[in-house]
Amino acid sequence: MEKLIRILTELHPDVDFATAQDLIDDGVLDSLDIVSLVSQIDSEFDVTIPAEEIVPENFNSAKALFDLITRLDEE
Amino acid sequence: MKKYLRFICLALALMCVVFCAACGGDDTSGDNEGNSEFDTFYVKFDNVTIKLGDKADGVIASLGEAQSRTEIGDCGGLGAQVKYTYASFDLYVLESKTDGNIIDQITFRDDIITTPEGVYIGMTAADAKTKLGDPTSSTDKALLYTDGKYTLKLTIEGDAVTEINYITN
Amino acid sequence: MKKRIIITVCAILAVAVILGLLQALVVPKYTSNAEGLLTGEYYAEAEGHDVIFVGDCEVYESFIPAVLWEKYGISSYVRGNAQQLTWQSYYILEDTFRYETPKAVVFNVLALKYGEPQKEEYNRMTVDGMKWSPSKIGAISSSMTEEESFIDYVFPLLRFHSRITALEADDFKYIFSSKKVTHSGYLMQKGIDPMVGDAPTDGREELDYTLPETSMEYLEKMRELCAENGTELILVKSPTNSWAYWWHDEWDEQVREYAEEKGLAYYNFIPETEAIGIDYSTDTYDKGVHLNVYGAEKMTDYFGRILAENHGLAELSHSEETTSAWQERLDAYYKDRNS
Amino acid sequence: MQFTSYSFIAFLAILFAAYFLSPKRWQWVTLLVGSYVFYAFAGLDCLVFILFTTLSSYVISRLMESALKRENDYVAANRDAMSKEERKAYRARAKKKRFHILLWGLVLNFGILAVLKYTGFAVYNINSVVSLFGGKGFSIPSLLLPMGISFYTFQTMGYLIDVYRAKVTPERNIAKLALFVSFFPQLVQGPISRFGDLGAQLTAPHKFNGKTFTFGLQRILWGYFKKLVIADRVLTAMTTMLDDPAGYDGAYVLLLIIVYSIQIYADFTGGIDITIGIAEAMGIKLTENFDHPFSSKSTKEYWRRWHITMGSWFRDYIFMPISVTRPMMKLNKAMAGKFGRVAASKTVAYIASGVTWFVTGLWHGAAWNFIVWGMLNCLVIIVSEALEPAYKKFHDRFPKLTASAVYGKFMSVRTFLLMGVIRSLDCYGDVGLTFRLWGSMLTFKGFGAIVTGGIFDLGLTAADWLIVLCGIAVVYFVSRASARASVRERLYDRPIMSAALCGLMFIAIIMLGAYGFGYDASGFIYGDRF
Repeated sequence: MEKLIRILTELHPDVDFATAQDLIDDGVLDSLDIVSLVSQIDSEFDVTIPAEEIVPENFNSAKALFDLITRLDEE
Repeated sequence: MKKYLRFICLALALMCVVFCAACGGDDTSGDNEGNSEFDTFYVKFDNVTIKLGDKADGVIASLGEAQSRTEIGDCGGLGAQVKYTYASFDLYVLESKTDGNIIDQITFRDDIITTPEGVYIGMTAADAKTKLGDPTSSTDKALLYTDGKYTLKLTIEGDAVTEINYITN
Repeated sequence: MKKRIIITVCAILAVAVILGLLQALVVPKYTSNAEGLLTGEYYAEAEGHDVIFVGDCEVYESFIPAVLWEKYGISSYVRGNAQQLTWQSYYILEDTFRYETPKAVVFNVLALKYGEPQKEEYNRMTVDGMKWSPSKIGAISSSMTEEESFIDYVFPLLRFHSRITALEADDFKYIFSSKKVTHSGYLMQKGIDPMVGDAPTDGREELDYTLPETSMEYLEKMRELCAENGTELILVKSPTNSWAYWWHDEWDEQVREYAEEKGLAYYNFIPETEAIGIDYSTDTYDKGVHLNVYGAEKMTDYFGRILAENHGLAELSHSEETTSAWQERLDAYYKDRNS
Repeated sequence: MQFTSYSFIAFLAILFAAYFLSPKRWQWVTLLVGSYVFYAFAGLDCLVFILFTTLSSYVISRLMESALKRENDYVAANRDAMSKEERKAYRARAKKKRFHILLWGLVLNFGILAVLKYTGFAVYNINSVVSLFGGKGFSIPSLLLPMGISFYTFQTMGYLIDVYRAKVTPERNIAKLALFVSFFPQLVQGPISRFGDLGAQLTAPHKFNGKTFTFGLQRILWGYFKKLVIADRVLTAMTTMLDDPAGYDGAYVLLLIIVYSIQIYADFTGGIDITIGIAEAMGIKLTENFDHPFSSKSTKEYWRRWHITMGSWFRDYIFMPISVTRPMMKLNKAMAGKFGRVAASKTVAYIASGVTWFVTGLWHGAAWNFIVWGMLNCLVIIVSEALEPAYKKFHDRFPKLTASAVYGKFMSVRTFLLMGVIRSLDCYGDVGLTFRLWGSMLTFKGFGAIVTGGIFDLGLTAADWLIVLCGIAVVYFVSRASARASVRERLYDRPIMSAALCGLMFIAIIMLGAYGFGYDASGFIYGDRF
């Protein structure tokens, strides 16, 4: 989880990702950030997030993103 | 790569089918009524180009002084037909407030003026046809070359061209 | 909820009234070119005529009903328009028969040369004045050019709305009435503008000298309409002397053939210009294209004798109020002529 | 049948009556018949293509559905017999098979669009290349372009991809799917709807509701006001300037950019208002396509407010999928080693957005100026993204200034002009010419001429300009008001005021609209290019 937070803060240093709840809806993360996030997750966690999973619910908070990564890993 | 091959040839096949359906569907090239490839409806005189349907003001200015100018108003005051008489030809212009002054008709008066293809009054009908190609339609007294909007009319008496007119249909 | 419906209905009515007012305001009043008012003026005296004239500008500039009444006691009306096309003549005639049945109808044949509508403005000037009837609907649908649509005739506001930014004083003055411009359909022209130079020997070259099918078809429909009503159709070609409206011999020939075939009288007055006494140095207001009032009086006098002698229109009896109505029209005519 | 034609108004009235009079169960059928009648007006031979798209999408969606069912049944049946890896491998294989089926649908439908819309463009380019080597090019075939093909093809392909992603259960009744594909208001210029949002609404019964019907009519009226009073009236000045770009260069280019921005805003948002109004009158909610675009402070924000449905379509179906494809991931891993994770991921994002913008430009029209338009937009977004840290430093040094309203206004005007400049590629058509004109614009040549009356001989009189300016003022005032709260909602509480305003609006359209004889029935800018 910390690794994920570290990746996120690298993208947007001024945002406290631990508590933030609606990164997408508030426009903190836009499509360019999401794409860079997905490619970093792929290289760091070796999990490819398919396009259909790129929806606001999964990216609105760090925790939701982390659950997505673990879910995709087990499936 | 192999499995994508199927898609590529399918796409090509599809393209040909759609291509014909679309082409057949709507022939927008709009070919004119006549089959003659004649399409020059203008005259060059003293290197001034006089073309049917063009604005008249510039042409009249560059043609210089006309022998006479008579203007006949349309009834209802919506416009006027103006006839400019020059040495070798008459020029008819339609004047209207809404569409401006448009060249409407050119009537040859002597054999000095010729069509761009070199047809002049007095030439034999046969020579005229060799220069202009087959007419769109013809009667015993006239040869007509038309593109649906404008017409070159050669009046024939005996086998000589006696009158030449560029007319707006 | 009911309140809301009432409000909506009132609003719709208010908008309709306002638009009706705006329509009356923006519709052209034709005070500068009177040709737009000719059709509408007929309905004020739509009864008691022996002869009805229909046709284009030549007919309402060559024949004077007042003179026809004064000299030959023939009551007539000229239902002419600027560039009235043959099918428009037919529908205006059909419209006339809904009000009265004249003994004779005179049609000026120049319009036969036009096979399709020429200008939208002419259509509007001819047809807008008609009262709403099957004849008006027929006139509109047969005259419309492609860019026009039927609804523009039903609601002229849709056609003339852009005049809102170009209104003149007359638009307000004649918002509900319209200026009277003719004497029983005759548009008086008192100007004298003699023909210049020697008389033209030929008109413009035409593409094709056969008269268009559509106009001949509607001429035939006019003949049938007159036959049904027991009215005699007389064809005339008014005198004119300009290369622009030249009456080519081929056309004259075709109309003569048609008249003989159908047993109609056809008078081409161009060759008889001297006999009528028309002199193009005094009797025209536009260099020989149309007659002015002096030319028209000679023409009407000449044609009146033909009507009386050849067409049994002599010593006609008229009702008391027709005669008194004509007395007023004669006074008005001479007052205007000599002023 | 243009939105601004009398026949469309009659068609609309009949359709509304038929829609609300038909029994609840058959309402969607009336809508389907109405849509196909509307479509037939654009030419019967176009029907072939929309029917083909509907049929192919139906077959393919059902095939994918049954493939997915087989996959889930199989996994459920042998859940315990298979290990995690085996299950994962099986799912991957099954997904690939489903992807193949999807690919059939995409190739078939995008194939038609490509052939009909881009063959001419492709042949033109081949010719120019061939003529470089002295060869004689091919004759460019004149192909029939069915109305709305770009819009209904993209909308239907979106549906197919949603079915593939199992985000949407496919429609079993082909007629209902046909309605989704051919729902007439959005055929001319969108919005591009998602099956998830629109599918159910179309076939659900809608009882006549006075409020929504009035709201719908008000929105239609508002659309016509913008379209007829502003967009079509200003069009005359635009065509004068566009007919002779050499004559109207220098400051005239700036004038054209501003006029075109106003014209396209009024024309496009007007058209969308009519479309959404029609749907709303029938109780159907379409996705909004605009959200006060000229108030956006950056290009990125602008593209979240202008033609929203197109932007989200390209983002969900092109941008995202591209960025997760294997080659992209491999590229990302390769670069991560050398340039560090952030730089690598950023390049992946930039490449993906470059491709997406290229396709967006091409979709707008089969010509180079549209492609250049797309790439320029992409360039501006990427540059402003890359300069993000620099902006942040600037903001930190002048916090008071950057927070002030004036600076906000400045940014909006800057974005408005920047977008206007790039958008002028649409109307000048030729890329080289446009760049030259942009250059001459900077010289401000002829500015004096415009101000001292030059503006009045562009085909518009002072009265016309006044009407346009008043129109813009009304639009500005209403859009500011609607930013706070729905104008129609507040008006609904004051029926007299609402009726008066609507009446006034109707009279303004009838009197001041640029329509009817003398004005050529100009279709919607987007409508022309399907």
